[in-house]
Amino acid sequence: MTQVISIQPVTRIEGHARIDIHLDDAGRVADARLHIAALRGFEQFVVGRPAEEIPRIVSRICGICPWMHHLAAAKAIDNCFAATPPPAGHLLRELCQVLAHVHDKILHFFFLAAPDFLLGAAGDYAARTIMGLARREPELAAEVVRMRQLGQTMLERFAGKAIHPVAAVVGGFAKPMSEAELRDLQAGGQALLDFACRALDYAREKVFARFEDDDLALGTIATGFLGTVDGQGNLRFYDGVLRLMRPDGATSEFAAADYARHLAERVEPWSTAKMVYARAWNEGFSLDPEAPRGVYRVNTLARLNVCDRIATPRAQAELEAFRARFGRPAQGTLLAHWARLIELVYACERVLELLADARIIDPVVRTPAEPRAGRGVGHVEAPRGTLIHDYTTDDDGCITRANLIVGTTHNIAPMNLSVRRAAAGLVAEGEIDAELLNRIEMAVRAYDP
Amino acid sequence: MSDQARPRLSCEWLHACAGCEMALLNCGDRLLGLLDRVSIVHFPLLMDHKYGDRAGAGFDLPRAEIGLVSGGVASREQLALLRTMRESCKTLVAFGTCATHGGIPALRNQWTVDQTLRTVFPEDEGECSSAFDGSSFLDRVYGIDEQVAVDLFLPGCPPRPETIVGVIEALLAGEQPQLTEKSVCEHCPTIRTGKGQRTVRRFLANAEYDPGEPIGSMRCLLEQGLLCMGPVTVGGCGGGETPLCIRARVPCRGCYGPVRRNGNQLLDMLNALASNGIDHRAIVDRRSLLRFSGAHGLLKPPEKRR
Amino acid sequence: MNREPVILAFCCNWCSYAAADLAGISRLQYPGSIRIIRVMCSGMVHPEMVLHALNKGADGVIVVGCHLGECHYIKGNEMALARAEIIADTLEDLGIAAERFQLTWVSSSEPERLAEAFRAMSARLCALRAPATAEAADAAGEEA
Amino acid sequence: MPERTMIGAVLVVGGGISGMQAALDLADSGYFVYLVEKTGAIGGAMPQYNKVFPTNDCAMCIISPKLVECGRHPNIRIMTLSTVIDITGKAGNFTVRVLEHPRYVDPAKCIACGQCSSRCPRSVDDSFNIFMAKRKAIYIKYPQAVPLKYQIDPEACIRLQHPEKCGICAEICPPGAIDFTDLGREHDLRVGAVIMALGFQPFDPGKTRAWGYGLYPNVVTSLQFERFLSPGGPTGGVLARPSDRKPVQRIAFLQCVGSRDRNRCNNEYCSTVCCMYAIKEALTIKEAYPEVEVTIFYMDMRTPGKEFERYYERARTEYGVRFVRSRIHGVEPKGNKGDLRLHYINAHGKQVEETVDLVVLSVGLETPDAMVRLAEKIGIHMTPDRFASISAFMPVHTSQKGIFTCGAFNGPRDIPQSVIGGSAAAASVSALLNPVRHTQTRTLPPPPEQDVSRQEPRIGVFICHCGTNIAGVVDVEEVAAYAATLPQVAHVARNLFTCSQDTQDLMVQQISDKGLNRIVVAACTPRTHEPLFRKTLKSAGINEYLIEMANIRNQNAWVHGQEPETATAKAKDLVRMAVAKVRRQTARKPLRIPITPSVLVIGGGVAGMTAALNLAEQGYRIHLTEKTTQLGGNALHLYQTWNGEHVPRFLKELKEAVQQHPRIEVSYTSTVAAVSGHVGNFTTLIRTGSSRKRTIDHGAVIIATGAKRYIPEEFEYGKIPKVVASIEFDKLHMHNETRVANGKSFVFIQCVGSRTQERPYCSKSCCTHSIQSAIKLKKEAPSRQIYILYREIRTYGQRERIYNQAREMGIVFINYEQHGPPRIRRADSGVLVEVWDHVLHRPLEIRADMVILAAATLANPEAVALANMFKLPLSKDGFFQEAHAKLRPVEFHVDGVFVAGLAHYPKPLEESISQALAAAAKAGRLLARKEIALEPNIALVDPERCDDCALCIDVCPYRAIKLAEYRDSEGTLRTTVTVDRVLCKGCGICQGTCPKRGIDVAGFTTAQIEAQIDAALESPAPEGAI
Repeated sequence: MTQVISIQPVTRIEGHARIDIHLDDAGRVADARLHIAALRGFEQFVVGRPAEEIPRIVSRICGICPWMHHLAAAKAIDNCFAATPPPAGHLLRELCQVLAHVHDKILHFFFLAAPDFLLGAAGDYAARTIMGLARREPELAAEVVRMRQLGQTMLERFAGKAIHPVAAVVGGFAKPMSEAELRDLQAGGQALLDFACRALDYAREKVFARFEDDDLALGTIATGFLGTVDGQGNLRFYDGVLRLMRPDGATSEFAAADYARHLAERVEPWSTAKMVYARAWNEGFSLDPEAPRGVYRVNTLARLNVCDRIATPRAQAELEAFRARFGRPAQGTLLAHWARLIELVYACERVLELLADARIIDPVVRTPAEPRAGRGVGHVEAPRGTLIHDYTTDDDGCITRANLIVGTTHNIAPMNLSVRRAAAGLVAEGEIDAELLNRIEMAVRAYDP
Repeated sequence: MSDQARPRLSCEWLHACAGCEMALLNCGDRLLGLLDRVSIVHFPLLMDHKYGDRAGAGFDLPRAEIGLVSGGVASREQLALLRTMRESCKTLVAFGTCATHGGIPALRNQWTVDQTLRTVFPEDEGECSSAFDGSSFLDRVYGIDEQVAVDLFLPGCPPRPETIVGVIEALLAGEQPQLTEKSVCEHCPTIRTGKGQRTVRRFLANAEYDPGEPIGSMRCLLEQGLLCMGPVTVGGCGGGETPLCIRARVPCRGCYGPVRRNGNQLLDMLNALASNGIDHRAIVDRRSLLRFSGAHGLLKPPEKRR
Repeated sequence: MNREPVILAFCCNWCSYAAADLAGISRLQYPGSIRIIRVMCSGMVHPEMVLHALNKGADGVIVVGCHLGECHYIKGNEMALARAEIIADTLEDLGIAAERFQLTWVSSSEPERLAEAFRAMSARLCALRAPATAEAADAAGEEA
Repeated sequence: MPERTMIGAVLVVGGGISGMQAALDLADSGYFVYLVEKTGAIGGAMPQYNKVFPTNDCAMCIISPKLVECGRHPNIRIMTLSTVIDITGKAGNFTVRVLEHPRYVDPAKCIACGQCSSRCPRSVDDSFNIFMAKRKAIYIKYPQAVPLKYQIDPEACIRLQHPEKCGICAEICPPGAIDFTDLGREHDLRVGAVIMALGFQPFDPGKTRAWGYGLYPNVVTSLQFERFLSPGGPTGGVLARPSDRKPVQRIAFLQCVGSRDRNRCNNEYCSTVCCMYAIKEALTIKEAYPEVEVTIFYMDMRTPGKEFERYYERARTEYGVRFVRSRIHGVEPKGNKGDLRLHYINAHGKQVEETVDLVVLSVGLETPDAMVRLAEKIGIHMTPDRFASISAFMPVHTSQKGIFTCGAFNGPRDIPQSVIGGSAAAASVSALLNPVRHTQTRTLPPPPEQDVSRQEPRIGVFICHCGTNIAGVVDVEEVAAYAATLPQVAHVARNLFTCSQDTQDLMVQQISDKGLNRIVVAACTPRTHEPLFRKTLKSAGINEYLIEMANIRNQNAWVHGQEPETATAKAKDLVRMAVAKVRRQTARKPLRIPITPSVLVIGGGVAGMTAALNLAEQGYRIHLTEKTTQLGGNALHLYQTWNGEHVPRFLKELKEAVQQHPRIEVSYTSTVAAVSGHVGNFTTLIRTGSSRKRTIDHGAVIIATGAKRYIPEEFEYGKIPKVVASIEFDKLHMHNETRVANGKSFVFIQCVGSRTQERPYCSKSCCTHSIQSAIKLKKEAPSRQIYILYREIRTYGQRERIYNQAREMGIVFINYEQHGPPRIRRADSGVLVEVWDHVLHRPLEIRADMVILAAATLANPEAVALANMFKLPLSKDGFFQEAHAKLRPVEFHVDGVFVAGLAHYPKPLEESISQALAAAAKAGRLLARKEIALEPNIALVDPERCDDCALCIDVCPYRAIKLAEYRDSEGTLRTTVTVDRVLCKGCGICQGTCPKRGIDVAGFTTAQIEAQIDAALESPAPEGAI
């Protein structure tokens, strides 16, 4: 008979998850699984709602990245109603999105992940927290907290709500940006960029420089990747084409609207969450740790792997350094943290870039829309990966069908592999302690589910 | 002050989205100050305190003076977790609108669990078959006060960061936190005349206002014919300033729940419209007026006529 | 339990309450489980009161005002009429049989009309039996 | 008369409803009143009645508040057991000698505990119950008597007859109020005017043996029958044969007993009220005992009053009361079981015999000899019918200046006419004594009000038996016991009649004794009685709004009479609900605002002009609007009154008086365009001519917009020139136009357009009018053939005299009720009228030179617009609907608005004039108050909850809710919802709208309504079979 060891809840991640480690009689890892069990039912209860209300409803899928769902939905509904937002509408939406990325990345790296590296994976769990960090490095903690707050406040001051936003509307944006707001945001954006660079330097020195091989090996697997790029292959968060990269680096591109031809969803009998795999590879789907099939990853590392370059100087420089050391694609699971901070720099640079675009203060921010029957797919790159919203409306412009693929859904398959891999690598003769279990969780945290 | 000496704070999330927790983290310096005065003993988002090894069967949670619970109750596991929180916490705070009124997830209450499962995991897609067995879910999404005694209701989706810290600080000081009982309109600066449009239109085009002018010069959105839930929604989102959605020039959708805690946003709003001769039948999808307060039996699957 | 359905009647001071008085003077008979609550105008009755009554176990609620155009307060009964629609809508949403609520007009000189409305509603509710709502019961059942 | 010698006090002789009304109007208008009543208590005849027509109200219940009002009014001194011996002096300054007979009970001491009566050994027949019950020698007239003081009947009292005997009462009387040595005393009262409301007595059929009254026990008078039906009567409201107490199967009402009769008595006149009260009594029986056969034998069914015809219809069609047109000349016993036999001639001329168990004699009204003597003594002329002789133009003025009359003393009339007369007399007095208004009156400062806001509620519950009205069905003891168990109930009491004077005093006592600060009265309906109890609370020194009534009579005992248990259970619920509500009742202060001392009179007809002139003489500014270019209205078409007075002359004088009066402004071709404001402060927009507009501020308004005449569509009217309407005929007649002059044969057709399906009412004056014209024609040329084709001849009251005169002159009356209306054909030289002769029982063809149609009087179509502007109800027939058909005949539920004349209902000139004076009395009474207290039951904003969402603003029908701007502490401009206390009418539409209970109508707050709901649903529903 096999013994099952559970880690519940998986902590310092967004959401509820459980890890079950199955040991055989010899105490070897027979299997390890990540369970994410929550029936939210958004696909159900958006049905019948007026489509223009959807962006304000689906934001509640995630309180950490509500902007991503807000925008993906807004874009999808634009398409349902065939409403084309004016330039300022798009610029304002993207501005909000990249600002949202900023707070998210700070949160994830410093609040959730960093304690493992800076305070040590071992030792008293109570100390291995942002609070512990605050006691160890008060100034750093204080700055981290303030900068995160700054990003959020900038959003709130301009767009009303930072958490569960309301400002993106079908056809564009609810309000234009005033000169005063522009100046205010530019100042804040600069401060954020400065911090982002400092943060990356700090992490490179205090964390990444200390990555040992076993760190890099933790939960590392060989998979494909999915992300968004523009026509020139530049990294994009707000729009662009989806680029799917095979484990060997070969890539193919497709429009988000065609996602169903390239990706497929399925549910494993033992699992309560959908999984997505690359239908385009025509190899089916398998979680066999030795020979996984159809498995790809999304999220920071994936994006940096699939993009050819980043269109902002600082981030581009960091990307080059990163590639020089880890190659492309880089498979190390924990490298996601590094990639995350590079994206943080990109996000801050992009904020300033957008604010520098004269069109952003154009008072025309919204194209009035007419309800109609239609289908619309909207996608954005969320901190947690590629986010796809797919809606169908009836003649009254009310939702008849919805399909949502969130970042974490893409990653559930690879996360299971990583957990299995990590557990197998760490557990010997059933000897299990808190540090070991935490290390297994670290493999999950890297994905920022 | 040593961790042991500090009052203990325990945070748990149920059928939630982490937005409330984000709001807490958005408190900046006041958060730092708070962290010096309490000792957090349980907080899945931020620290590695586990439930204990008997997965699902039972939970062992540390005792705490203050417990924050966000999210409604939708599964048996969440229910058990909630009860354990209740037992282990001296003062239990319903944290956010999901906890107080079910929040957006309670929209699910318009359907049965089976209907929802069938939609989310369609049978027709051959490869899709859920490992869910419906029995692990409650028949509907409940506000936590429907299941355990709640000491304080802190609504909001999410609650305003300053308010959250304020409430915790007040509780630490042994005071009764002061939360507004007035509606969103209380601090809405828009111009109201008491005479408005005779119908409500969908929000497909922006409200009328002069972007150059301050919000105080904009006509009340309801009077502009936009369905604004302000009058029937408890205020606080703007913290004494302009309500947040109004800042974005969009109508309130009621995310703080009813202005009277056991009120009915749908009924009150329709009544307000009907009384003012506004054609309430013009509202598409009436029941989404309860989109934030569908717990407490207000949203139900459509009844078969007797 | 074999009992007459409990009906709360909101009667406006000027027409229906006067009619109820006249019903007495004329010795008209109607079911003894009617409880009249005097209001100044049918337009004074907040829909919430109707719901409250049904939630508290009333089998039915009837709001009685002056005939349209005869409101002592010009348009109070039109208000009541507009609200009656939304009350019906809401009852449906709450899964409460629409028959449990009724709005009707009675002038101060129509006691028979009032008594008949009472009798008719009582009979209608007998057909329904079960109390209007069992919210508390639901929740309790869930806990058990 | 020089003003300094005028006296601002008035003597009212007669404490019946008419005298009471006069006294109340005068006392409130600034005059001190001596109300002299010959019996031991005021109330007159009304307290003896069971119900009143056509409203079927319980008589005691509607009169009780007036009794109490008189009893407690600081400016009314009631002098009972008193009679006027002599009146000297002249208008403005009379000296009246009043003899007060001994009561032998000191009113100051008597607490009406009733022990004396219970112990008194001597029983005598009770005149209040018309000798069908006993009372003691020491007694009160009736349970609700005012003043409620015992009196000794000297003829019956053993002690007073035999000084050494008995005297138990004196021994046991707790306060020692009995005084056998009491002597009558005389008072000399100095007053400026006198009102004679001497009333009537029922005809005593015992004078003749014709109907077997006094011979056969089962022959009773209608008044006795009232007592039988009355819950407080000898049988407790149960109908049984006097002879054997067996249930009654068949009842016969004989009409016109002591009326329209010159053989058995000398009462030529019609007593006016008998037809209606007979129908009322018949209805009452049918409601209680549907199986009983009721037949009314009548000569003409005289139901000319407002809503009377419908009442008659209902009795006939809905209740199956049988009406037989035939005069019964005798009643004989049948067998020895007490059954009675009647003979009569039916519609087909056949002799018919019928057997019944009970005969009710509908006895008429007559003036008591003593009153006639008094009238003669003080020089009031009387008519041959022994009623005060009055001019139709001055219907309350006697031949003696300064002495006025009203009520049945002016001729037989019903309650509304008596009430109107009382007010009319008051108006005339007010006009006469205006210079000395407020000189004799005193205003009692209300007792200081204690603040109960911070007191724990201590609720007193007073449960009324209402005689047997409630206690007969509801187990009041059980209810009382239950009430005592309710939280915060500190005191529970039961009363036979909670509204009676003594109970009021008792309540005041107990409120202070038990320290009560909230009151629940479980009795009848707040709509009629709450004002009374508020006054009581006031005089007890607690705020008048801390009361709630539980309606356990109208809405419980009376509607669940068949189910005592259910009614008792429901009574408990109603009391519990009231307690729950009163607990949340808060003290309120009426808003006092000055009254604009002027009146708008709409309509320049006789009613309008009369009211205007009287009010002007009362010292108020009047604005009179007339739609046409001249004053006069419908009276312009009238030639003479029923007793032959010349209308055009009177009209001319009236118009001049109005036009010349300095305080009256007349605007012609004017109509009301818009109205705003409220009692005491109306603002009305008048449109004059086509264009010009002006606004008028006034404290009250009198609506006298008159009526229209019906333009016949039947009887070839308009096709045959010789067929004319009566109004047109009068004109032709006046100018002796050839058609009239040469006419040899005239046919009058009655009820043209009246009493039809579409207009089921009687136009009231047509019968009299046609008969007058007929008489005039006949007088001019006795050879003329004159026919009057009618359905009923309704020459009510003393008009009967001209009916008799006409018949004696040979005018032919043909009743077409049975065989349908006559048919009209054009003939070579005239008109052929075909009708069925009801006497000869064959068709009859009359060749007429002229046919005169008595066309109906129609409501003025313009009334609708006016009614909407002032928010007044209209009757089904389009006439203005007064507040209460009996006791508030010129008022509306809307304060400050009054109605008079044809706008109210068709009526002859003198009734229009009386009603106009009555309306003037009410307006004057209102303006005399100088300031008005507005109901404080208005919407109040709760700043704790209201957040200015403004949803309540647009819903307010009175624009009373506004957004006011203010600067808050930080100086930023904010808005807040405010309610205009004057504009708000307390409808609560805002309350029904507010999503957060931010606005509530005081006295009906959401919290209170919620409390009532909760209380109502607290207990399981009463068990009851389905």
